[in-house]
Amino acid sequence: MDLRFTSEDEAFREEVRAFVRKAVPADMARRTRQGLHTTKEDLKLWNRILYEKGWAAPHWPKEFGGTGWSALQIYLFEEECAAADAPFLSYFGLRLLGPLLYTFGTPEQQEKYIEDILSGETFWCQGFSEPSAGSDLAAVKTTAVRDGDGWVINGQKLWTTEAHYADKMFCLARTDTTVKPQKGGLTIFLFDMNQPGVTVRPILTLDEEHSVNEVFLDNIRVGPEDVLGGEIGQGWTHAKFLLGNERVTNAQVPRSKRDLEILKKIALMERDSDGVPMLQKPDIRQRIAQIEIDLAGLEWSVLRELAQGHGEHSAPIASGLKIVGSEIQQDIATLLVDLLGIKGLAVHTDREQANDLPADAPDYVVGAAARQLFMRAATIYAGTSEIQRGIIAKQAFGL
Amino acid sequence: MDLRFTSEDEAFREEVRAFVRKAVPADMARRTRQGLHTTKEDLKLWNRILYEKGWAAPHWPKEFGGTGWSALQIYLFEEECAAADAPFLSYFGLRLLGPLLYTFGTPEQQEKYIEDILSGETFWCQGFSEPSAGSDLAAVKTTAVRDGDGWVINGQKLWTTEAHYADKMFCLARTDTTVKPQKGGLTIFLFDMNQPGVTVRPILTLDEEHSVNEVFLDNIRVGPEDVLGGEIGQGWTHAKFLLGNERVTNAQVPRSKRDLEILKKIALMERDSDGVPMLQKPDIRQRIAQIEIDLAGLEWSVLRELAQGHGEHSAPIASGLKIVGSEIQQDIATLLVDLLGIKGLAVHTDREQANDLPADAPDYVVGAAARQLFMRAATIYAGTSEIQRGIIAKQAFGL
Amino acid sequence: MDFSLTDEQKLLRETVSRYVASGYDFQAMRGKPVDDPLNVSQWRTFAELGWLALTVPEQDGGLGASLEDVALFFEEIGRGLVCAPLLSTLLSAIIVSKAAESPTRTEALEALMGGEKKIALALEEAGSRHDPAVLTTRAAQNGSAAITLNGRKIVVQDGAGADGFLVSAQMPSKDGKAGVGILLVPANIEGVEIRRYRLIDGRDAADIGFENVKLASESLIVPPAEGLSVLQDTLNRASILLAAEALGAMEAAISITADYLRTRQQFRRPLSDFQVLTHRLSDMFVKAEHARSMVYRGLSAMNGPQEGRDKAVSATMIAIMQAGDFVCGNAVQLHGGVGMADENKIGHFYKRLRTIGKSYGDFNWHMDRYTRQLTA
Amino acid sequence: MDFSLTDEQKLLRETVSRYVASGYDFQAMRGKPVDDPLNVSQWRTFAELGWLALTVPEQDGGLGASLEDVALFFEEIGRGLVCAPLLSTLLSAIIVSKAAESPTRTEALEALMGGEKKIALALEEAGSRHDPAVLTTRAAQNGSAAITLNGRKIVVQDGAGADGFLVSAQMPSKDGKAGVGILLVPANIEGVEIRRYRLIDGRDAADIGFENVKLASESLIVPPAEGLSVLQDTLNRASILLAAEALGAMEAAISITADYLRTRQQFRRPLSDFQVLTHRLSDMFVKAEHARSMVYRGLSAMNGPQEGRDKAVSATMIAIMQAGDFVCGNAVQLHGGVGMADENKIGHFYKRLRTIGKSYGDFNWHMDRYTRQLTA
Repeated sequence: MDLRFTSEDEAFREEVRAFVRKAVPADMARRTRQGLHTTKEDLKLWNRILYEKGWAAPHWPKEFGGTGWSALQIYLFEEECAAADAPFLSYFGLRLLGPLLYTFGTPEQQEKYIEDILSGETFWCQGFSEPSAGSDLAAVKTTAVRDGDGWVINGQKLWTTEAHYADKMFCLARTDTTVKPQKGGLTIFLFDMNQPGVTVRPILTLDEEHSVNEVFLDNIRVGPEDVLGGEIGQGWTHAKFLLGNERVTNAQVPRSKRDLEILKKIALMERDSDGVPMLQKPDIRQRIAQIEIDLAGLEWSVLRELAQGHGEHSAPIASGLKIVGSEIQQDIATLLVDLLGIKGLAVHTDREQANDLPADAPDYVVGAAARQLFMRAATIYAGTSEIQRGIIAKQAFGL
Repeated sequence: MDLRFTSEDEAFREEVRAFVRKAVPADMARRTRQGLHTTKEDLKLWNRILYEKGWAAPHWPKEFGGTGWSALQIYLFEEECAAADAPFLSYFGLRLLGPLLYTFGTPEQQEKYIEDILSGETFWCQGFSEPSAGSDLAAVKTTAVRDGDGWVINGQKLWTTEAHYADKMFCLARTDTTVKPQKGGLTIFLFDMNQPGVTVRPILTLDEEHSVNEVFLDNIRVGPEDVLGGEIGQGWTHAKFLLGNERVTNAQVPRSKRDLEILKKIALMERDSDGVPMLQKPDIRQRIAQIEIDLAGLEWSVLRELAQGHGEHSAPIASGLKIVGSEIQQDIATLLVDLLGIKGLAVHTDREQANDLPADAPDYVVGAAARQLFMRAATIYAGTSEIQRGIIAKQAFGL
Repeated sequence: MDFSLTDEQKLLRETVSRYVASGYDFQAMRGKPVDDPLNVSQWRTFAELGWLALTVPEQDGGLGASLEDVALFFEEIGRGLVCAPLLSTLLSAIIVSKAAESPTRTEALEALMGGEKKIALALEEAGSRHDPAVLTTRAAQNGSAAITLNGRKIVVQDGAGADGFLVSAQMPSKDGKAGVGILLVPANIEGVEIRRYRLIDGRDAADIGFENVKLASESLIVPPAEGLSVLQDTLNRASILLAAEALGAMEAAISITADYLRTRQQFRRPLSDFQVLTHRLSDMFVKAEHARSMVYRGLSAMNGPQEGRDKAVSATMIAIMQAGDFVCGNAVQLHGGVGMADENKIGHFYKRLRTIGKSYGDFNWHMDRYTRQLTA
Repeated sequence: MDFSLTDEQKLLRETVSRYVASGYDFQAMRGKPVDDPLNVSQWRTFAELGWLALTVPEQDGGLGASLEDVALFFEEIGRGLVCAPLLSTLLSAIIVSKAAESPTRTEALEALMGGEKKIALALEEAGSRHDPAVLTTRAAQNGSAAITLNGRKIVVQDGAGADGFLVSAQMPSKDGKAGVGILLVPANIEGVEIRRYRLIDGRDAADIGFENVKLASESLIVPPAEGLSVLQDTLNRASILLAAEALGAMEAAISITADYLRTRQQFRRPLSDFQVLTHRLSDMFVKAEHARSMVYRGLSAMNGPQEGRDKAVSATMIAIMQAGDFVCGNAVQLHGGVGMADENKIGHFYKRLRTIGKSYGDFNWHMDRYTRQLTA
């Protein structure tokens, strides 16, 4: 038992910090701090910068472009990125499809797709959720019907994040309606978003921002080379593979640490009617303390998971991280808006000029209200808190 | 709509107050303030005092010894009793069996039992819960088997409050195992506790106090005159009749108001290490404020129910009152112990001399820790909070 | 004590619920500029229904409704998620009616009642944080001559489309003491600069600068000796009415969520088969009942002695905000992804509650006010 | 970073879990006076197992275990709900070992290790509220002559059966500055008055009065110049060890509750069929994981720079108390009436957690200490 980072780890952190702080463009950093959804341009640019450094996907195996860092080092890297207000890279290629491809993809698929994911040349979206398949992926209704040596896909996907940025989709579809979805009835297909038959309808979320979409798939033709892994019926296995990993990432500790740091600075600038900085008010101090303590525990829970090495995440612990991490994100976003007083009522729309904000509002007001509203989704997306509790009851207690 | 007490009500309150404040003996008042379970002597004495005034059961119909007061007046009476540190009268005769008797009892049963309940001459206990029938009364296993013109009762009752005070039990038993309990399989019998075959085993609760018991019933013979209402198979109906009423009473607003008043006085006397009264500390003030506000809402919810008149309680609202009322009792009891610092760690046993308490501990420390521990039961007894939420979902939403 | 509604109260509520039921479309109305034909016609209807006259005294041709009546009205407005500058208008009428008789007063009340003009309350400033006594806007007057106004107000709700503002300003009273006057300032006169924007609940607001704005002495609606107490009373009324609106919104959100649980299928069962979801709904019910009781209690206190009002109103608002966060937050949660779509109505209850929680006093402000008055 | 246990650590934990498994009976032990044969024999076993030597330095014949080791030990003690004055003893050894070489020091350490004597910490006073610097007990010394002690300590945990006390007292240091000395005071000497009582978790405590108690100068274990920093360090260690004990208790309570849900039938189904109950259990699991992480974090801080320790330890204790209330409170709740019976073990986890939450710093104290050190 050694409950400290090694000096090698600390040296590593310094190295990463030195690079990252210089590498993030100032205007990109400002946009990240404002808490709005990252623009496609920022995603592409930051991805390219990291790619050129060889750091776009540290968590990947080295042979596919990863860095060979330990899980703890990857965590330190993510923390430094967050501390430097770098945006998160697009999730769907680097976090979801990439690992699927290098684990299950055919050599041709790996050859064709992986490098472009790594470089940010190709953006992907995840076609899993549907109108009647939210928490319950087994209820997917999108069909892929055999047609010659290929398939024809029809259906409707919902809550598709970044579908409007994406060049391609990896799409879960029913390939066999005679067997259970869990028993070989589902398959993941890879195809272009930019083709006739794919229609993307923006869905604004409560923040009035555009990050998710409805995607209509109308007679999309795919060939045998577009079947993930080359074998029909593996969709359920592939989908499950993604889940644990997603939940650990969803703890979002580095981002929340940075957000809380910013929040405290704002609490020093905002004042009550007596001119006292909000940070000096006992109730505000106690709320901040509570969040700090909750976040500290979450961070050490993540460290405990990571210290065990790659990919061996315990399902109930990962679910717990997701529950707590999402609540902390909500708490921070809400407290920030509370600190802003009535200025926190203004919705933004224009992130560069924020000309629809109160005239006296400082820079940090820009995305605050919007982010608070969007963060309601944190306990919903990637498995609701209720779903996570069910996983814990089942996996930890067999209930 | 008139959201104030009438001047008649206010005058009534003054009248009650004048009597009650004088009528409660000082040592009884002190014991009530200390928060321990009421002694049998205090129960008997206070019952007798109210009986002689004609106020022992204001909620009963006038013809059976009630007062004819409105529901709001009864509430004011209870508030004044609590404010004067009067103990609650024994629940089982006056609140439960009494109403059962005057509603369903045979004329002979009414004649035989009601006056003695009113005067506190006879104490009753409620034989409903059993080892495997806690929340689920339909699972009652105690049997009453026909024997001549009577029945022989065998079984085991659990959590029987005041069984050790009680002269008699009203006891729920299976009289017909061939039909569902809800469809005529259950009957309530009335019998003496003081007879061979009745064994009372004390169960100490977390407070190390004796208020509940296990009762073993071994071949208890009862006659046809001991069947509540004279008719076999009405047990489920009778049990249901008690539920709504119990939940409204369980809001415990008058008692909690008084407890909070006492708590604030204590918060003024207890000091932190800088000598600042706890009542001046911002976090304590906020906790007290929160309880006050929760309790104010609960009080007005009770008033809304009562203003609608006798006995027409809405099931979901009554369940809500029980949930909130029990949590407030817990909050007050816990905050009080928090205020006491480490003095709040001492268990009491001797309520008169408290010679097992810290030497410097003031009078108000006596029952504090014990009450906090016992109050954990508030969200369990008389239907757990989980059971109440189920009732709300069903009754308010049909879910 | 009597919680039942009078026939008049029932009727008043019915005019609202009937209006909402007869095709009121929240999604069509939110974010619409005030001069949009839909808004213009809606406002005309409100005037015809008598809603805009509710708080105008009877002797001025209004309905002189009691605070209870108006609260019941706002409960229905909340239930229907009606998005309109009703609160500003009804509060403005209360303030204006306190002015001494003058053509300005008469015109303003007529215009408010008739729906021809809208007046918004310009009270908050960058440093005020809901405290009406903390302000830097100043009005200067030489004897009974014209008044000169300088200062800046922020987040004036419904301010983007208002024709005039009731502006609080520091000004000495006649005996020379410091005071806060309330001035009626037309939106379109020289020196008034309006910066318009939207709030999260789909309504509008404005920051308003006043630079050497010249006003007739009649514009002084409430003199500096009385301004602060009028403002404090107005803020308490505003809070209670918002609380009532919040209550209606919560109850609507609960009802919509219950329907959703009954119909939405997941894992081949309706959501209502999942005990954690139905029990959550039960807790929402309990919180809303608490909120309702606290609205009644607040109303009762507003009819009681002056000294108890501030504390009671803050208690009501604290309860409303906590219940609102729980009820409307969970309404979104139980809707899952669907609840996050701005095109679905349910999220807008949440946004409205969030807005109410920052209007005329936020949680910290009310909790501070309450705990300051806590006594043993 | 490495969270895995060394072989020695595993072994240490196993000695505890094996002891508990081999017939340790909480119900038989709680509330037993210290001179009860059961207690005497248990304590002898603890000495034989080496537990009482854990915190005695190796050069003094002890095991010199690290804080991590001792925390892991207490985690198992908590899991087994072992009711014994272990913490007082192990903390006393730490303090005594700081004394300069002397027969008193040697004898005390030997007696502690051997289980022949128990020493309790007499630090709290009526007005101290956990602050070791706030005390009225005074020690006076003329040069190097005998010391006279006067004062009163309250709620000295494990004090009823202790043979001696480590008493904090105001006394001037050699250069005349005010300081806090720590004195070793035998229980049975003149002027020591002990009032014994029980605590809610079945352990004992005492209030102790000192009236002109005469002590040899060797009794001054920690001189006034160092006393306060030793006490602060001791309190941090105490908190971390209690946190570890609480963690073990929580995990045991969760495991027992999970078993209960599996077996207890209501409405003709096992309780585990009710989703609200299993999800509650999941939340308990999440809280306990949080608690575990905070124990590790606190331990890590105690190995880090001095200035970060207080804040980190308070963070740990805040997390522990919140998790403990939730976990052990709900363990009782999910047991229903059964959980309320004192004869059932589950409620005693709750009582132990309540006690831990008031030992060496309660919630308010830790939250105050934490928020005082909050920085932007």
